[in-house]
Amino acid sequence: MGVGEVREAEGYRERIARRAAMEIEDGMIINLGIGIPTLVADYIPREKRVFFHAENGILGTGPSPAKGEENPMLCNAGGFPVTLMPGASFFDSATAFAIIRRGLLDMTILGVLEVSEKGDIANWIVPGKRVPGMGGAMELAQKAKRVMVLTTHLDKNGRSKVIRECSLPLTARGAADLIITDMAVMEVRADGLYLREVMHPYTVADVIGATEAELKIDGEVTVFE
Amino acid sequence: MGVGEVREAEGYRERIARRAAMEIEDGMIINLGIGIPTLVADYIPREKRVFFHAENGILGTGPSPAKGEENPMLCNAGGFPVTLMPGASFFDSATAFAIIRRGLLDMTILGVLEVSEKGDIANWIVPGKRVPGMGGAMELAQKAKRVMVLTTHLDKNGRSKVIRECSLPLTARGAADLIITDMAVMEVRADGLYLREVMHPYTVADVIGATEAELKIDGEVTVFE
Amino acid sequence: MAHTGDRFDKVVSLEHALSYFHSGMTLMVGGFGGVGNPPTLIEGILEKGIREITLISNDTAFPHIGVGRLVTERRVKKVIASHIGSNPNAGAQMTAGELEVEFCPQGILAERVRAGGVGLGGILSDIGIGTIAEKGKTKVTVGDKEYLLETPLTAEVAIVHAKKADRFGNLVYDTSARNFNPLVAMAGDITIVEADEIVQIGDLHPEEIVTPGVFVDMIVQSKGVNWRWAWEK
Amino acid sequence: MAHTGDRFDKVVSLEHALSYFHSGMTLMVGGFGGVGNPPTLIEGILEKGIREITLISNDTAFPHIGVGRLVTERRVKKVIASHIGSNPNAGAQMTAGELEVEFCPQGILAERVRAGGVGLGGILSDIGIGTIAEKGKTKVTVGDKEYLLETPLTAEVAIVHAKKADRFGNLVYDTSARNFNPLVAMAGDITIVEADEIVQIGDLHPEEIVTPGVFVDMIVQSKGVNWRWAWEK
Repeated sequence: MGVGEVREAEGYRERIARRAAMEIEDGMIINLGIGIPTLVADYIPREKRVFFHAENGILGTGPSPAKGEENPMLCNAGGFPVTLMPGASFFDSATAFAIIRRGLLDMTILGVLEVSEKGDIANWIVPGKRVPGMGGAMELAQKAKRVMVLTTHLDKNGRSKVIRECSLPLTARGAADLIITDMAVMEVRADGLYLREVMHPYTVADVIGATEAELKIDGEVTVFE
Repeated sequence: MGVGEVREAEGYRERIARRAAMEIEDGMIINLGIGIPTLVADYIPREKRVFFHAENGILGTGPSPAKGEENPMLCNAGGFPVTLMPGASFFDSATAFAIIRRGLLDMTILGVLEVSEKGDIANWIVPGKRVPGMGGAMELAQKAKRVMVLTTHLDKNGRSKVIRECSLPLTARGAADLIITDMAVMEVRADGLYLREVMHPYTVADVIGATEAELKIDGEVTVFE
Repeated sequence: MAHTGDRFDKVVSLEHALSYFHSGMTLMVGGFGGVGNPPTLIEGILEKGIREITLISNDTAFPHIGVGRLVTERRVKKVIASHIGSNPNAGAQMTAGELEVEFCPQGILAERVRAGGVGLGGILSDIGIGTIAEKGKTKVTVGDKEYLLETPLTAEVAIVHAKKADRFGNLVYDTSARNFNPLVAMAGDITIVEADEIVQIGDLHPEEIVTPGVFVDMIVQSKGVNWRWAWEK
Repeated sequence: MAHTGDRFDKVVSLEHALSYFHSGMTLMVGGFGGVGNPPTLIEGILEKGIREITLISNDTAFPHIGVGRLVTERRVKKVIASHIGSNPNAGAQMTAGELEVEFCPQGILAERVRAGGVGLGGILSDIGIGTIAEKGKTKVTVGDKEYLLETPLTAEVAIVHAKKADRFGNLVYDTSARNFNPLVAMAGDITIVEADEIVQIGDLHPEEIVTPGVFVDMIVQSKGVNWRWAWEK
């Protein structure tokens, strides 16, 4: 199946992942969260060599194994079997988070429940409803050199997830650097949230209309096909 | 050379070590300090299987290697080449001291500058004169299940090293359990220091006369040949 | 450390190992999403009817996998974990007030277990500063920066899953089943290892050993994983 | 972490590595009694004329061995160590007021280096309570017990000696030359490895790697130990 065909079949999750992959540079150490972030790995061009970090103690995870060739002990942090790249290493959970806290992750790619125009992230608790726990998200959001948030622009009830102030308990303050949704690409800067790109077929007006946060514009807003 | 001959040639250091070895039980995990404590290993009967712990990251050191067969990287904490026993393991210095602080050493055998009747130990600094540093002695003295002190009874100037109150800065308070010198074997109990054995040819009166600390006697004082 | 007889042969029967478990105990378990949870010991806990457990574990796995089974069968009264999302029974029991949950950021949980295991009195961290994770924690200022004081964790019994153990208790793990296991192995007042393979002393290379046997009190032979993984169809 | 070009080939010349060293720097060195001190990098520091070093190291080795040479040649203005007894030059310089020495119990020094390397704000310990080692340290009470607050250590440059490094920087050590090296490897703002053998990525088994390469910035080829050991006649 060629690239064109992939795009034909592409849903919004895949498009977000494809756009996110463009942010990845050769040589990066990256942690991928569960959900849309996991899909990013499929869109990284072969010439960009990256090491994926899994918080359960692997540096250098590779693609999923062929069916029947799984080692049930060799899984990513989401619990799914993985393979290894050359140069991979195993270590305990304390070292996995030493790498994070020491600031050695070039990028972490996370899903969220809410993200604010200041870069505040909420993704671990909906009081009284869902309380999955923070897992490693606090460390990842607080300590990675670059935090990329991938999310649908709206929640199931049609409300903006990109907002002025988070209403849910925070995972980390001022953590997000770039937000990629099914409608737009937005950059968190010191003076506010900037709209950089809109996802085809949405217009700038569509995105501004769907966003509770204040969106600033500085220069051209391009369209991502 | 038979055992009798060894004893013929035996100096006070060897006799202290030989007496100390009698305290060692099968299965123990033991750390040996530099000096007389190092000699103890030579006197442990073969049927008593022990694991020696070295604070530079070895559990299970064995005897010295034959000349010419040393691995300069494989040394004990004193810097001398060692061999390994079956079941030995390597680890970093943090884990070496985790074992100590977690209380997993059954015994540590230390030299001292002074030891008090309360079990206070001073062995790392003579202010203004010698300041070698504490190395691992604070952790060892404070955390081993049993602390055995091996020392000459008197210092070079003929003054007692077993005293009421240490005059030198302490390594650890109330740490010593058993003190073995060239003159006596003494036990630190909650209510004071007890003379248990005298080393041949010394008498109880000799030992009491040479000891600044108060020596209590409870039952028979035996003679160690 | 429990004295279980011969230091040079710590292999015991499952029954003997289970004699150290009791209802109301604190139990620490190595593993992450079920991977590295010791299946045979968990089965034994269920069969022996141990209840009212205070569980320290990275997560509550899945409903029918690993440590998740203890939650599903209501053997746990409190859990200290970083994540319970993959086991809906944990969330439901928590919401119903039947399960007390103390959340801890994952890397801090790892360091708290390690701190207990290596005999530290606590650690200082800035993780969770400015969030509700601060709640109830002492703040300590070092230089001009504020940190949260995180307390060490130990447990009456710690259970781990190793790939291989020699009879002294030296351990190696299986790929990413290492995770919390080497930390948990240090943090038990009694540490019990379930090993897929038990070998003689001297069979493991000194450089390959991850957990020195001095931390281990007992070893039981694993009967292998007795659940289907979530990814298996 | 310094960006030194290709993350997948961190091997550099000794000259390039030395360009990150300067007089007045903080330098952390792995090793214990000289064992595990990186000989080629130490030789390079001497040849380059680096002075006024603040040295963090378990000990000052021996006068003509390893890191001891930096002290003997008066390149060190301050040392944080657990022991200087095997290097009489260190003691003499200290007594003469030419060398500042901060003593730290060995296991606490290891934990302080680790705390710096793993990004903690400090650790609490009861080691040295009731001794002069308390001096100048903040006390923190946890529960009903008092602990000393021990601060993390990092350095501008950390140097370690490995047995093997792959070009990503994954490391294995040689027997007891491991000692402080894996801790020091984490604690450098720049970490430079001297390796006896440099291998290709993929040549080290994932289970045997002690230090993941992500902590390493540069690798230089060792020229081997250039001193006689104290035990050699």
